Amino acid sequence: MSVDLMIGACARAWDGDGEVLASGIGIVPRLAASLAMHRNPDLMMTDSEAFIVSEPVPIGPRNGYVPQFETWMGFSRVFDNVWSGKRHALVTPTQVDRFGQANISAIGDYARPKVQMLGVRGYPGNSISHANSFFVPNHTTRVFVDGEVDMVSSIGYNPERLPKGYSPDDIDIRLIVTNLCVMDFGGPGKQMRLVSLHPGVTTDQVVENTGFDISIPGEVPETAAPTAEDLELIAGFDPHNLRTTAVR
Amino acid sequence: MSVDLMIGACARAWDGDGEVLASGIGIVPRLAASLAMHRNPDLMMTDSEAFIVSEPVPIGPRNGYVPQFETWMGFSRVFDNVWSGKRHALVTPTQVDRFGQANISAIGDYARPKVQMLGVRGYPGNSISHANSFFVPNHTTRVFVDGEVDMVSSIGYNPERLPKGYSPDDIDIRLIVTNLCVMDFGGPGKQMRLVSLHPGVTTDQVVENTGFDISIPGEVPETAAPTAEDLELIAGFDPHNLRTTAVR
Amino acid sequence: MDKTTTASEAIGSLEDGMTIGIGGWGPRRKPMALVREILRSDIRDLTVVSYGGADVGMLCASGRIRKLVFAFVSLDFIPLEPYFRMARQNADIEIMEIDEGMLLLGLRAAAMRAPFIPTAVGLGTDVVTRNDAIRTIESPYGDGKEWVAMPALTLDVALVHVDRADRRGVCQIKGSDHYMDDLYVRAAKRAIVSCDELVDTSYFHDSAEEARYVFWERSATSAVVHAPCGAHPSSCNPLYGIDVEHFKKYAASAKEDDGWQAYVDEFVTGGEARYLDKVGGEAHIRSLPLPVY
Amino acid sequence: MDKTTTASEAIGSLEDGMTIGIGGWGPRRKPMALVREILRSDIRDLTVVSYGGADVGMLCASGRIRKLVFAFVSLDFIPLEPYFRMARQNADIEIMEIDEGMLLLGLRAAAMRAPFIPTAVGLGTDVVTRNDAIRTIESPYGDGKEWVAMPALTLDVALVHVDRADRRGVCQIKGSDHYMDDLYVRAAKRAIVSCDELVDTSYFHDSAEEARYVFWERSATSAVVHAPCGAHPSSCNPLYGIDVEHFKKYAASAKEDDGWQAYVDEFVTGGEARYLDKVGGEAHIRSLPLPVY
Repeated sequence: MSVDLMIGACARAWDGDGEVLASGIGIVPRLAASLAMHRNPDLMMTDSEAFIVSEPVPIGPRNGYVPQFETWMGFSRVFDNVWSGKRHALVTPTQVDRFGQANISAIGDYARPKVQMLGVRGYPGNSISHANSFFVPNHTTRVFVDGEVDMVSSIGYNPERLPKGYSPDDIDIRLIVTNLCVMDFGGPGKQMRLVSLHPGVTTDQVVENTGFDISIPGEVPETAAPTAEDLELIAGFDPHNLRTTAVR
Repeated sequence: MSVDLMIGACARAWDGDGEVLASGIGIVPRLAASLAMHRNPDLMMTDSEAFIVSEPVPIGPRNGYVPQFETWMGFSRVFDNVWSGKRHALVTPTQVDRFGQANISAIGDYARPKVQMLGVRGYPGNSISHANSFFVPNHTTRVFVDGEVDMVSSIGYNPERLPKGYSPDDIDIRLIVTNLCVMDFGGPGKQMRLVSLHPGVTTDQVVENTGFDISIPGEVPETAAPTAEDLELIAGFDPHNLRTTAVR
Repeated sequence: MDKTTTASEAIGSLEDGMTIGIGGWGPRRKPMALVREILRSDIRDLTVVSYGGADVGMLCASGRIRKLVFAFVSLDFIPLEPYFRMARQNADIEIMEIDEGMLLLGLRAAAMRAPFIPTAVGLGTDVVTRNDAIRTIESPYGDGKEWVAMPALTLDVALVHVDRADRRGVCQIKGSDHYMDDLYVRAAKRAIVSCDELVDTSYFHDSAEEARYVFWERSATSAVVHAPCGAHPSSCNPLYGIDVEHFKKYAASAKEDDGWQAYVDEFVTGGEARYLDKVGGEAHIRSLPLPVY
Repeated sequence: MDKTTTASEAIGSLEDGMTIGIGGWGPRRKPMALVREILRSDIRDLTVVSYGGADVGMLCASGRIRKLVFAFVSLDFIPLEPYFRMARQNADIEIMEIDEGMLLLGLRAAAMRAPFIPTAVGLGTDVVTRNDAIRTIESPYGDGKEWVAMPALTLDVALVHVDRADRRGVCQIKGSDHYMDDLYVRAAKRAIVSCDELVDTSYFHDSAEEARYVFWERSATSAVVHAPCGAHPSSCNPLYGIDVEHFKKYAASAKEDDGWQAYVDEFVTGGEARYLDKVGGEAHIRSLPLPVY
């Protein structure tokens, strides 16, 4: 699937977000955030290190480009932003279940994992505090698992895990963009729902590669292709063409 | 009473303190802290604004003197130091009772004070966190009151107010230097105790001007006079001679 | 997003009964232009949270405060704030008197969306016994101690004054201390910021050092009011110092019959341009020497 | 007070079973010279608190860790830390896996001498269900919600690496981020600081700006170890970047039989001077380009 199509689809995660920090973790999410910020300059981005910048920083070697610093935001201050709710992160989990619960910690038995990954990172705090979207470059039943993910790193819409005093509306999982389609949680009772199919992809392909039932509307549109302007912008944000190697 | 004698006596509050922030609030306490830091350069002082300095800053107009900044410590960071316990403050409360409880908040009925003063400031946190000493420029029964102070701004050795899980040894009120004498809490059961009398002052004078019983040892020495070196140092820390007007 | 607005529009958005946090410290970098705008409005019944100076005094004098959350109110070189003192001694206001560090914790709790922060601060003092609203708790980890549960001080609105800001709400404080202003802003649902200088965003691009003096992200700024000398008579280090003479005049007014009304007539009525004129003009204010502590 | 000492003396003061916090973040400004000194010692059964990188990996590889408190362990450009991964997959270590912000709160609670800080973070996730040691509580202010009581992470010792320090423990970090190093230092009973440069106190007097990059008062520093390039192979921005080649070699060693022993023999054994020589010398390290993120 064209990486630019996915970047364009991911960028729409921030549509209507107003003034929040757009955090895109990884090459595709970051390029998507850059595109979104170009469309909505109220969005905020960082230099992926310690400063909020006034315009997206192109990825890869800078070749003389100087980031337009406007606000220091080292890691100790990141959480002030996270907990304020004024952030929307697009992340790439290893597993996602029907509740939107995600896992980047460990696969298999938690006491003795088959595969130890990064650890939960900021997923618990992100998911209880602000909007989150997921980018899944390999839409398979190994990612979209039956049952629960092996280690619930971020809260989703699982009623059995809903904390006391919370309603499902307090959780805000926005968009899931994969190499096959775009989904959200607009199905009945926050069920995962097919929003659009990438060009050439069928509903059956999505169903086969998803480990649980999703809501499928009668009419599923095709994911909009990026415009010529989008393509030019994406190329500008990725002058070294790193995105082509980012997705298998 | 000679202000320099009181400064010299106050300075000894920090004897043996090692490496703590010496906070002297007011002219006499600050000059005392300066003298103490000269003797023990492990002590720390601030510029009374937002920086820790490597040597005491003379009081009053600077006339070209530049404070030797070494560490930023704005108010938001002050409390990190306070709560670490590595501080010893010398303050000037309006009332002190036999438990060492002090008041700078209000005199009279708390709901409708006869005299509203500053408010408790940092007294509650100081007194539960680190060593504290008092400077009392006017030793009278209006300061050293019978019963409890009108508004207990700092914790003392009052057993009825001792928090659950605390022992009196968790509270550390060191020295009280007045215009008449030096006292501490070395009497039986943390009773206030006369340590030394300033030249020309009698025990009776102290007793008459104190609203409660204090412990009086058989032999009460005279408060040591500042040495010639002390006097020179004090004069250096107070180039504009502000201390002479600081004490009535 | 252009967040610039006028002081009167910004203050016009406040409502009776709101909880307002006021940045600065004593007579230092107080958002006095915004406070004066409150005096010119008919807003009342405020709960005010402040490391207090003349901001609190003036709001007391004009009867706007229902409840004050404070650790001190002082003008530093005039230790006792005269109008605050009067309000307390006349029992005109409710109070929640707490330790300076507890106030920080209350703001920090609100900023991090926590209901309270446990602390030893306040134990054994009248801060606990005089404040029914402050509870003590035990730790779930069983240390056998009691702890003060300092409640979150969630603000409807924060008012702060900064050296400079751009139209999008990037705010810079170059003085030696930003006090707890970042916590006020983060603890608030809305933050109204007055600034001495309104600058282009490119101001902050000169070097990464400039961005170090920006203490919150612009999404936390709701409105920007360009108010040159807007901290006067408090200081705005390094731009100008405290106006000692003005504070003396202000304090003296409290000793006169109808002294407050006379102060209002002379300085508050008629808007901020008249105020700056009455107190000697911007050039005069910018020449006020920085305080030495 | 002259706090300078050698790495071996400083690490010699550690005891089996201690709780050790390690500053830095992933492959950034880690006190690796101090970590290598632990590898050269016989200390074991450590509880390690870290935003983990190769510090955690090496301590796992050499069997020093009984329990790890972490949110992630990663080398960034090599996302999965090989020896940490091995230790987990072999169930060699106990863990307390928490959110990055919870780790900050645990350090902050310890720094402010609070037993815990309540937070919503962790609710609904396995961070709560998998950690018996983390309790949920209700607020005494009755908001009808449950809250995670993140316990204080009180450290016996903190290990951090800074750009420069004086002999009295005034420590400066000029890089774009000091991470949580100040919280590690404040959360610890003792803080051992390694520094790239040992400077005279007068270094900090050049301007007040220099003191802005000092993040804790010297009383919080217990020992100063002069360790040029002591963060290698992690970065010490702005002095030097990550040693990508070295990390690749380190990560590759995990795929070999006895790869860890070979790494130890080549780089750890024989002291730090030999180490610097083996990895190309100080001049080479200082020429490593700063990472671009």
